[in-house]
Amino acid sequence: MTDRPLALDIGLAFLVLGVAVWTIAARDTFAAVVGFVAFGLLLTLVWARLAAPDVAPTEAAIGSGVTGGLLLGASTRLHGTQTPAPGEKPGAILRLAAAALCTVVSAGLAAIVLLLPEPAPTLAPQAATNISATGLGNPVTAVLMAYRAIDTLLETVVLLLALVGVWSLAPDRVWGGFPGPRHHADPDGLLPFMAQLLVPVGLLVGIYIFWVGSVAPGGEFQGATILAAMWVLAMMAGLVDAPAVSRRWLRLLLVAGPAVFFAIGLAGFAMAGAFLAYPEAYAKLLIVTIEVPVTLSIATMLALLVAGPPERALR
Amino acid sequence: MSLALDVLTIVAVSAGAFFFLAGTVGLLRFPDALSRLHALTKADNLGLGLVVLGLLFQPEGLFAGLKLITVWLLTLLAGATVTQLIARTARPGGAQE
Amino acid sequence: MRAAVADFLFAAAGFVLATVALGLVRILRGRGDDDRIMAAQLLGTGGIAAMLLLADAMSMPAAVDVALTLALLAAFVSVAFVKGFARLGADGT
Amino acid sequence: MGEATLYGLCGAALVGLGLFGLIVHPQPLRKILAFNLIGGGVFLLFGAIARRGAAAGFGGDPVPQALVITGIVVAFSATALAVALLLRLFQETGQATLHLDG
Repeated sequence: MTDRPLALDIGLAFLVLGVAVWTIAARDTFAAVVGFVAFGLLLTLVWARLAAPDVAPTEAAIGSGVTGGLLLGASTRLHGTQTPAPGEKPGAILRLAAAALCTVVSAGLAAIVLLLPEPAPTLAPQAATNISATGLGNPVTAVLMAYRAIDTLLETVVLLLALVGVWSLAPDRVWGGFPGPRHHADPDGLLPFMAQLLVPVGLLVGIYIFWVGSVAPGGEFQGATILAAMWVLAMMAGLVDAPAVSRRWLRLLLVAGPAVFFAIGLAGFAMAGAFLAYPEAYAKLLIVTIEVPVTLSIATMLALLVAGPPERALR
Repeated sequence: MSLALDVLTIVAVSAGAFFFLAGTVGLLRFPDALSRLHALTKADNLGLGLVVLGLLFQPEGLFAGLKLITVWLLTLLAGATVTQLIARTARPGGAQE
Repeated sequence: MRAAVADFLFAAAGFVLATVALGLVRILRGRGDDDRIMAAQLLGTGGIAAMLLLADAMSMPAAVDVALTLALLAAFVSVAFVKGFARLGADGT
Repeated sequence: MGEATLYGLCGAALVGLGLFGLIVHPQPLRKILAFNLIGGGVFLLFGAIARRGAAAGFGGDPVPQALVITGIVVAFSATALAVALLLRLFQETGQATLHLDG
């Protein structure tokens, strides 16, 4: 590993910055969103270069993929409203001041990066020595599900609250109805055909990525996002309709993950003397018991966040 | 044996990289949308296909090889669909549909 | 020998990335939205190829799973692109 | 300079760039895009710190890496909520602007 990887890294860093500049500078919003999707793809490569194979698929799936799909949909819906009114454009002085401020912020952060302490502080050795107690083989999953499980529990709650927020934006007449427009299967059958091939493979890959997460890079967020993307794909191809948001089974599916997580967390008081503490003999079993419903709930939440608030009334 | 496999890897990956170059040049230089689509399809199908082929020569086990081929097939499927859908809206006469 | 192959694969990954980045010029000065979608598609394929090459060069087999994720999500985003593109077309723009 | 420092600097630049977009773009959707660029930059700073903490046979410190995974998901939730608010605003007023007199 001589100078070649570094040349690759320098090129990649400049590409990331170039695409980011384009995302900010593009005149057309749709073009800016295309730039953002490319940005996410390049960041995924950066995460691989930073030896973070758990973060890379998260960036690919959520940061670029699902966020990209969401923003693309929004940019086409808002097309034609994206030219700022004359009074809205910031003046030259404001732009200059903003540029100066942002340069200072970037320079400060750059100085911090250059002045980071040597040797670098790290929790990797502690993560390594305690990992056998969790029964897991992947340190990042161990952090998410054991050492800092409360972060992950709260994160599922954040997703749920965001979904409640999105749903509450529905107008009265479609309250509790179906999200998004109804997509009809293309009469020529090209998109449905592709979806019929892709969705089963995608579901399989999603389950695989989730399952492998206990021993190797992967895990519930990455797997859940793939499952969610496949569901939304099937909706867009017209294979299935989005469920009405007032369905009882849907709501149960959404709260199952956080509820099981919380219940096992409370049981930790009885079993091991602290919230979210696992008795060592059952740690792996308990973690898997949490992960399965959490993955299903997260997949449902992500898909419905992309689908948006209800737009069609219940009949 | 290992040397021969490495040589095969290098040859196939180089050929794949060449097709990526060809696809990009086509995308930049060809005058109309349909021939640009043709160039893009070349890069998609052959470029990634040859890279995957080259990596298959490196001994990684059956499951890893299966995953490599799945990546290629998924890309083919997505590429073919998008190409078809764009081609339908980008007729030589213009972009109206 | 192994190191030489790894070096070559690094270089190939860089080459493919540089090539498809050239295609990004198409996004920057795109003549239309279809050109932008094509360029994004090419970047997606190139990114997947680079990820596979890096997986082998860095001896990081998990990166193949990342490429698998990228391939699936690229298909998802492509469909969103085309759907949005069709909507833009329907608006008469 | 190792790749950790290089990508850390890249992250620092991204934060500034996104902040600039957030301030100067009047359109809310462009602000949401800029917000996500800032997020990407902050996550890269975490990534650089994680990479520097490589030890005990791990390629990086798993704690900041797990934080980034959590952060990406939370950033997505915020983006989805912001987009839904914006679309509702557009539905109500026929405009997608934060301009009060508009």
